Amino acid sequence: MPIYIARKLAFFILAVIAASIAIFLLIRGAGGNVAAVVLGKDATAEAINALAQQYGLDRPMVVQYFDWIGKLLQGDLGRSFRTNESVADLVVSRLSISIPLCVSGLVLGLLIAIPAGTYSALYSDRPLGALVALLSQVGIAVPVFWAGILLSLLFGVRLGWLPTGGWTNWDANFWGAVRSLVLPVISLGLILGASLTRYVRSAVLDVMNQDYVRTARATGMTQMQALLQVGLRNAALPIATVVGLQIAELIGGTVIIETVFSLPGLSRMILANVAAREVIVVQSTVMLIIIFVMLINLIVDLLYGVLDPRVRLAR
Amino acid sequence: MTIERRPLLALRDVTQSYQLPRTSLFGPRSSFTVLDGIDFDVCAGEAVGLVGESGAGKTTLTRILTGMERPQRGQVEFDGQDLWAAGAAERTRFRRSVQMVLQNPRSSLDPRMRIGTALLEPLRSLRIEGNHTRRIHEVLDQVGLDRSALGRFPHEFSGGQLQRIAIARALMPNPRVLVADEPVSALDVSIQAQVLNLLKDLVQDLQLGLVFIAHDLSVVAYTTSRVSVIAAGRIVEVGRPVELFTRPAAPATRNLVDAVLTVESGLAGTAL
Amino acid sequence: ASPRAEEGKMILVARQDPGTLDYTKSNLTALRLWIPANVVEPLVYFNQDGSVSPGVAESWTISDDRLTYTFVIREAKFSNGEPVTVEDVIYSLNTMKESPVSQNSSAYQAVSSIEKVDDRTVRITLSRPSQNFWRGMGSTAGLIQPEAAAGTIATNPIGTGPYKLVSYTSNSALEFTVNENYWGEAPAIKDVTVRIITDGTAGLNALEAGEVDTIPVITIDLWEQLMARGLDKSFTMVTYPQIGEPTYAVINQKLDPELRQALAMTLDRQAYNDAFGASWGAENTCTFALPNQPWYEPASAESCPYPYDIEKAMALVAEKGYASTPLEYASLSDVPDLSLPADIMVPTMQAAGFNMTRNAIDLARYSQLIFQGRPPQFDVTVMSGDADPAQWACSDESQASWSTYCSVDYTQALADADEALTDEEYLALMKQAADILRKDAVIVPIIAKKGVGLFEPDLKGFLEPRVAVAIEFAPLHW
Amino acid sequence: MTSLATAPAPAPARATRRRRRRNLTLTIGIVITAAFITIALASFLYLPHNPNIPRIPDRLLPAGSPGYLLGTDALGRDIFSQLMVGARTSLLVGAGAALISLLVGTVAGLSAAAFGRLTDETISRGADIMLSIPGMVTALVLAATIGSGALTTILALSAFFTPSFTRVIRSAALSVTQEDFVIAARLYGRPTWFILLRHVLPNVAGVMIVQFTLYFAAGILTEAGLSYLGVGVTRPSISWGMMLNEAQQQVGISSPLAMWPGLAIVIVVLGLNLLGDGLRDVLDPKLARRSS
Amino acid sequence: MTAPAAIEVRDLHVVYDGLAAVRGLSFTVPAGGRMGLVGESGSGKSMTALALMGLLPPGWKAQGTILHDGVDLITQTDKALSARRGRTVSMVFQDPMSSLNPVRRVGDQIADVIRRHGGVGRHEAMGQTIDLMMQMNLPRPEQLARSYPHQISGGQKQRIMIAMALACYPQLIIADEPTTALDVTVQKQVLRLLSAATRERNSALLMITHDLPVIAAMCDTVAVMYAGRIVEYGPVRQVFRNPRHHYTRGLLDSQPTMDNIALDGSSRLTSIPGMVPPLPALPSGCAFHPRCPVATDICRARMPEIDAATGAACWHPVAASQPAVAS
Ligand SMILES: Nc1ncnc2c1ncn2[C@@H]1O[C@H](COP(=O)(O)OP(=O)(O)OP(=O)(O)O)[C@@H](O)[C@H]1O
Ligand SMILES: Nc1ncnc2c1ncn2[C@@H]1O[C@H](COP(=O)(O)OP(=O)(O)OP(=O)(O)O)[C@@H](O)[C@H]1O
Ligand SMILES: [Mg+2]
Ligand SMILES: [Mg+2]
Repeated sequence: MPIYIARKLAFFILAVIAASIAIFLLIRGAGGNVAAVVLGKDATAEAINALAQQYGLDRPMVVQYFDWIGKLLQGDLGRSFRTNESVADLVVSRLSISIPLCVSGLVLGLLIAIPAGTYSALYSDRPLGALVALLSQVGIAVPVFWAGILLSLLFGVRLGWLPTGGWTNWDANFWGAVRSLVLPVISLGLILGASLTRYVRSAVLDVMNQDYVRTARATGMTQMQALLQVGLRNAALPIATVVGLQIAELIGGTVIIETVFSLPGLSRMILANVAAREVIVVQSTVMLIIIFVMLINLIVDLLYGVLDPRVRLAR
Repeated sequence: MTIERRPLLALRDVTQSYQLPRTSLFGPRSSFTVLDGIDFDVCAGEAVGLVGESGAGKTTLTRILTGMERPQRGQVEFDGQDLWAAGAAERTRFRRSVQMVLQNPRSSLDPRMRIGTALLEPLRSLRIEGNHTRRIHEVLDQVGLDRSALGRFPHEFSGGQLQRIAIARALMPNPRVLVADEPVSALDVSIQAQVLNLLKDLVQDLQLGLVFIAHDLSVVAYTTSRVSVIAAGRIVEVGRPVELFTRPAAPATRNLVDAVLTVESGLAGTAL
Repeated sequence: ASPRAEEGKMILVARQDPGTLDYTKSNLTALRLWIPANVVEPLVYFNQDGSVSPGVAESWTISDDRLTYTFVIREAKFSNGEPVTVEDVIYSLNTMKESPVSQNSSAYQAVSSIEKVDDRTVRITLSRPSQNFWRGMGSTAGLIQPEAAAGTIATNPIGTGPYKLVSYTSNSALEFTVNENYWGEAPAIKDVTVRIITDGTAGLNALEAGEVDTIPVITIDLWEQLMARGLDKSFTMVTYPQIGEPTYAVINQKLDPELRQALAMTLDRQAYNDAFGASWGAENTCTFALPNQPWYEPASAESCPYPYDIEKAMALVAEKGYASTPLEYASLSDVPDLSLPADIMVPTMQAAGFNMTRNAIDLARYSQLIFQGRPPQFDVTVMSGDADPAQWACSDESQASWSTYCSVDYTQALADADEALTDEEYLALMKQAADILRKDAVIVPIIAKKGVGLFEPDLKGFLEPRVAVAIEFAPLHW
Repeated sequence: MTSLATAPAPAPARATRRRRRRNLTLTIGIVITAAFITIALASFLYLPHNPNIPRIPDRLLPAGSPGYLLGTDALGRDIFSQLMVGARTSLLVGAGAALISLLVGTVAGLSAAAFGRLTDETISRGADIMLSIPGMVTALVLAATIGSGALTTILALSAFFTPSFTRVIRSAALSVTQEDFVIAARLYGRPTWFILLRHVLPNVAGVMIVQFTLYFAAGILTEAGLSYLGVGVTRPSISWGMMLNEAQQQVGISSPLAMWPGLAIVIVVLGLNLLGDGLRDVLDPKLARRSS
Repeated sequence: MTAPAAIEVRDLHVVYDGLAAVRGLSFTVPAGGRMGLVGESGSGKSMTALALMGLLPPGWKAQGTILHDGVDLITQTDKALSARRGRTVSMVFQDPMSSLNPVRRVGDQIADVIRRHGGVGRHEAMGQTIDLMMQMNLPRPEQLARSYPHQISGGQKQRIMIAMALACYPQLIIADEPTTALDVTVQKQVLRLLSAATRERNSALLMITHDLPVIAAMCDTVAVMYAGRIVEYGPVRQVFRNPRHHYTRGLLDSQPTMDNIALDGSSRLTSIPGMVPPLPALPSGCAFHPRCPVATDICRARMPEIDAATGAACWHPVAASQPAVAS
C-alpha cells in the first residue's frame, strides 16, 4: 500500500507539472495582444505597451512560466489585468455557483444512474429494463445544452415555474438561488445520469456474472441480497473509476449549462476571460480545475486502494 | 541401448531469474530465481517429458529452449553449438529446427487468418524456399487433416483439430525438435488421446526430438521415454517413466506420483 | 406591483458584464450605463432642454473667448466620507486627459492647462475654443473621483453621486445603495440591484415573472420577442435615442474608392432593418448620428450618396473587374450582434459578384492584427457603437486603428467644428464634416437603433440619460 | 479422422432472441447512419435553398410552408437546407476527429502494448494525464488559440479523444499479444512490427471500428456544444450546434427553431451509438458487456 | 426405499429458446449416497447442477421434476429456494480463484453462511467458522480467517469453498469439477477432504467431472452424459469394469493407464474419432452415432432410452463380458 500511494502521488505531481506546461503553452500561444484586448478598442499604443510591461508580458516565456508557477505554489493565483482583482477571489466567488451545480448534478446523475443501471442490468429481459436501457441510449445522444433549452422552454417559458436563466446570489435570495439552479442541475443530472446508467449497468452486469455472486446465491442469498451485499460493493470500484473520469466531462457540461442558463459560474468566467485574453485568469483557473480533477482521480485511486484489498494489502 | 548420446538440443547449467516488483518504498528490488542450474537435453527420435507443479518453471524452460529468452547463466546448445554465441546463419538454422506447440489450441491460431495462410507463415518468415503447396499437403497428411481445411478459419474447427493444425504449423519448416507445452490439457479426454497418439507417431516417423510438458504424470509417462521432474526451478529427478512411477526418489516426484489417479486405483478403493 | 416597492428597492437588468468598472480605461456601454451619474458625477450636467446644471462643480464661468473655464467645486463629500478637494478634481481631469479611451482624452485636445486657483476653484485654459471640451465636462470625460481611491477603481469606483457601489460580482450583479454623503436630495429608492442576465430571453422572462423591475436597455434582437409577448402593453415601454447604437459598415480605406462605393451600394438598409422584425425601433440612415443629434437625418435620396442598388453594384463589378479582387469580411465571432449583419451582407455582396470571403475572427485576434504592426487583414466589417463622429478621426495613416477614417480634410473639419463658438456654427460645421465621411464610403451608416426600455408600470420618473448613456436611478420612484 | 464436421461456434446457444434484438439495434444504427451520410453527401448535389442567403420577407415561416419543408429561420433561410449542410459539418468533424484519434490512438496504443514497459508506462500515463484535462475547457482554449472553425474543432476533439482510443486499443492489443498465436509468430521469427500489422491490428480492428463509431457520435455531440458556445463552426459553414445557438436568440418567438437541429443531433448520435453497440456485439463479443 | 433420496431428478430438461442443454435426465442420489456425473465439455453437466440449485443463467428454464427434501424444487419460488441453498443443498464450484468475494475476508464469508441459515450470533458464527476451517485441515485458521481471497492459495480457497458448502450440514452437496482448476498435487488432498467431510456429515454428494479416475475414487454410482443425455447409468464398479455403452467404453480406453506406461512408448491409446457435437447441431437419433464404431440405421433414426438391464442407452450395447479395464 505505501508503494501504491507513493506511485499514485508521484504520478499526480508529474501529471500536474505536465498539465501546467501544456496549459501555459496553449494559452500563451493564443493569438491576440493581451494588453490591447484588455484595454479595449480605443486604447493607444503607448498605453498597451505600458500595460504589457506592467504585467511582465514582454519577458521571455520561460521566465513567465516559472514566475507563474512560483506564485502558484505560494498560493498566489495572480491578478486580473482589467480589474486587478485577485484570481483567487474571482474563483471563490464563482465557486458558490459552480460547486453546487457540479455536485448536485453529479449527485442527481448518480441517483438516477445507480438504480436505473442496476435495474436494467438485472432485468434486461423485462420491458421496463429494456426501456431504461433505451432511455439511457437516448439520453446519451441528447446534447446537454439542448436538454437545457428544452427544459427552460417548458418550465421557464411555457409553464413559467422556474427561471429560464440568470442568477440570484445566495445571500440575496437563498430560495431564488436554489430556483435558478434547479433546471441547470436537472439538465446536467439527466444527461450525466444517462451515460452513467450505461456504466453502472455494465459494471453491475459484469459483477453479477462473476462466479462469486453465484457462490453467494448458492449459499442462500436472494438475488437482492446478493446484489446489495456482494454486487454493489464490487461494482463500486469500476463505477468510482468511471465517475472520477466523468468529472472532467461533467465540468465540460457545466461550461455549456452555465451558458444556457446564464449562470455566472467558473466555466463562464473562463469563457469570458479566454475571449478577453486574460491569460493569467484563464491559466490559473484552468489549472485549478485540472488539479481538482486530478485530485478527484487521485482520491478515487486511493479509495480504490481502500475498497479493494487486492490493492490495499499488496504491501 | 546406451550408445553415445548426441543431444540435439541441450541446456547446460541454465539459470534464469526475474526482478520482482518493489515491495518497499526504498531498498533494492528483489529478484526471483525461476530456473536454477538446469541441465536438460533431447536427442533425435526421442520424446522427453518434463513434469512439475504449477509454477515450477516449465514454461520458462521452454522459452529458453526455443531461444525466446536468453538465460542469465548457462548455455543453450543446438547440435553442439552455443546458440547465443553463434552467428546469424546458425541462429536461422536454429529457428527452423526448433518449433513449438502451445497449450491453448484456440489461441494458438490467429482467428483472422485462414489455416492455409497460417501454415505458410513459418516458411515465409524463415525464408524457406521450395514447393510450399507440396509441403503443406505433406504435413496435413502427417497430422491427419483434410486439405479442405486450408481455406477455413480457426473458429470452424474443434479443439483437437486446432491442436493438430498447430502441430502441422510447427512441422512446416521441417524441424528437428518439437517443444510441446501442455498440448493436451485444454482438450477433452476423447480428443486428448488423438493428439497424444499423433505426437508419438511423429517422433517415430520423423525422428523428431520431442520435449513434452504436462503436469499430469500419467500423460507424460504415456508419451515419452524419459522424464525430468522439475520443482522450484531445479531438475530434481530424471528417469524412465516406469521407474519414476514405481520408485520415485525425490519428494517432488513422489508428490506427483501420488497425485496420479487412475480408474483402477479408484475402483480398488486405494486412490484417496 | 413589485414586492420591492414597499421596501424601497429596485432590481434592474443588465445584458452585459462590464468586466472592469474602471471608466477611465474602459468605455464599454455595460459600464457606462451604471457608474456615471449614479456613483461618479461629472462637473456639470447637460439637461435635455439644453440647459446646464451643476454637478461636482457648484458653479462655473466661461470666458467670452471660450478659452478659460473656471469651476467652483462643491463643498461635498465622496461616498467614502472624504471631502472633495480641488486636487481630486485636477487628478481626475488629468487622468481623463491621459485616458487610453480616446473618447475621454479627445475632450482635452485643446486643453493647455488645468490649475488650482484656490481650495475650491479650478481653472482650465484652452489653446482654442472647443465644443468637445465643454461637452466632455458633462460626460464621462468630466467624471470626478478621489485620488486616494484610484487604486481600487476597477472594482469599487468612488464618487459623489447619489448612490454608492456596495458590491460587484462579475457576471452576476452590481449592488448599489444610497450615498449618505450625497450633496443633493436623497433619492426615493434606497437599494438598487443591477442583475446581469446575458440571455435576453431570460431577462424578459425575469421581468415578466416579476423577479426584476426594469430592463432599461433592451437590445434590438429582443424587440420582436418583446412585441410577440405583448410586453409593451403590460409594461411601460420607453424609447429614447441616447442608448441606441447606430450600426455602420466599415470598409477598409485602403480599397479603391470606387470599389468602396460599389460595396456600399450592396448594403440593403431596409432588409437589415426588417431582419429584426421590429421596424418601429430602428430607422435607416445614411448619417452618422443618433436621432437626438442635430445633424441626424433618416435615409433618403438626398442624404444617401450610395443608396442600395444591387444592379448598379453588379454592373460596376462587371465593368471594373472587381470580381478578381479578393475581399475579406471580418465578422467578429465573439460579439453576438455582429454576426447578423454578416449573415445578411456577405451573401448580398457575393451575389453582386464580389469575391468576398467571410472570416470569423475574435476580438482579441482582431486587435492583434491592428496593434502588432501587421496591417489589418480585414476589408469589410460592421461595427455598432457610439455616435460620436470624432471617434473616427485620424489625421494620417500611421494613426490608423480599427474603424478609423484617416483623412486630413475630415480631421480638419472636425477641428473646425470643435472650435465653433455657437451651437449653430457647430451644427453647420459638423454637417460639413459628416458629409466628407459619408461621401467617401469608408464608414457607411446603416441603421440607427433606438434605446428601448421596459419598466414595471409602477416605477415612474425615468429620465433620459444625461451623462453619456447613464441610466440614472435617482429620479426613479415607486 | 479426416472428417471435418463444421464445429462449435463459441457460444452456439446464445440465444436467437438476444441476437434478434442485437440485429435490430444494428439495423436501426445502420439505417440512421446511412441516411445521415446520404443526406450529408446529397447536400453537395442538391439543396432546396441556399442555406446562407437571407430572404427577409420569408422569415420565421412555420414548418410545412410552401417551399420550406421545415420552415425558415429569423433571416428567412431554409431550415431543411441548413440541416442538410449541418449534416456535412457533423460528418466532417465527427468522422475527422474520430479518424485522427483513431490513427494516433492506434499507433500509441499498439506501441504501448508492444514495445516494453517503459514505452507502455510513458504512453499510458500520458493518456491518463490527458484524460483528466477537461476536454471542453481545452477545446475552448484551443479555439481561442488557433481560431474557431471546423479544423480547430477537429483538432481539439482529437486531442481529447485520442487518450481514450489509446487506452482501449492498448488493452485490446495487450490481450492479443498475450495470445499464443503471437508467441508462435515470434517463435518462428516474425519481427514485432510484422506481428503488430499482421496479427494484432486485424484482431483489434473490431475494437477500433466500434471505438471509431462511438467517438464519431461523441464528436458530433461535442462539436455541437462548441458551436453552441460560439467557438466552433461559424458561417458560412453551418453546424447544428450553431443553428441552436442562433435559435436560442429566437426561442421567445419561435421555439421550433430549437427543435429541428436538436432532434437531428439526437437521432444521428443515437444512430451511431446503436451502430457502435451493434458492431461491438458482432465484432467484439469479449467487450460486448463492457461499454466504455 | 427406506431413507428418502437426497435428490431425485425425473425427466429434467434445461432449455433456452428452443435449445436444450439437458434433454430428459433422470437419476437419484440416495441420502448419504455419492453419485458421479461424468461427460466431456459441453455435455450439460454444469447446466444440470445449476438447474438443481435453481441458479440457471438468465433465460434458461428447467423442466421436469427435482424432488428434494419432500418438495419439487422446480416449482419453488426464488425466495423459498434461497432458504434451501447452502442449508439443505449446497454447491462447490469449479474455479476457487473467482468464486470467493474478493473484497471480503474469507472467514467472514463462511460465517455469513452460518449466520444466514443457523440464526446464530456473530461471535458464535465466527467460532464455528474456525472449527470448520480446522476440520478442513487449514493451517492457522484464526489467521487465515482474516485473510482476503487473493492472499491464500488455490487449494486453500477451494477448502474454504467446501467449508462454506458444508457449514450447514446439507443433505446434498454438488461439486462441479472441484479440482480441475487446482494444481495436480493439491487435487488429491482436496478430494480426500471432500470425501471425508461429506461422509462425516452424512451428506449426499453429486460429483461432476470429466475425469473418470476421480469418479472411480469418489463415487458409488455414475451417470455418463453425452450431449445432454445420460447414456449409461449404474454402480461405478459395474459401469467402469464392464461398460455397455460404446461412448463409456471409448472414454475408458482413451485414458492413459499403468499398462500403457509400462509398455514404454510402444502402446497406443484408443481414441474416439470425431468430436462432441455442438448444441444447435445435434445429430438425430442417438447423438453418439457419428462417432460410434457400430452405429446402424436405427441409431441414426431413433433415440435409445436407458435399458434397465444394461444400464446403457444404446441400441447395440457392448457385450457384457468384454472387460474394458484389465482386472
Ligand atoms: N516474466 C516473468 N516475470 C516474473 N516472474 C515470472 C515471469 N515469468 C514467469 N514467472 C514466474 O516464474 C515461475 C515459473 O513460471 P512458469 O510459467 O515457467 O511455470 P510453469 O511450470 O509453466 O507453471 P504452469 O504449470 O502453471 O504453467 C512462476 O512463479 C511465475 O510466476
Ligand atoms: N450461459 C450460457 N448461454 C448459452 N449457452 C450455454 C451457457 N452455458 C452453457 N451453455 C451451453 O450449454 C451446453 C451445456 O453446457 P454445460 O456448461 O452444462 O457443459 P459442461 O458439461 O459443464 O461442460 P464443461 O466440462 O466444459 O464445464 C453447452 O453446449 C454450452 O455451450
Ligand atoms: Mg506453464
Ligand atoms: Mg461445466
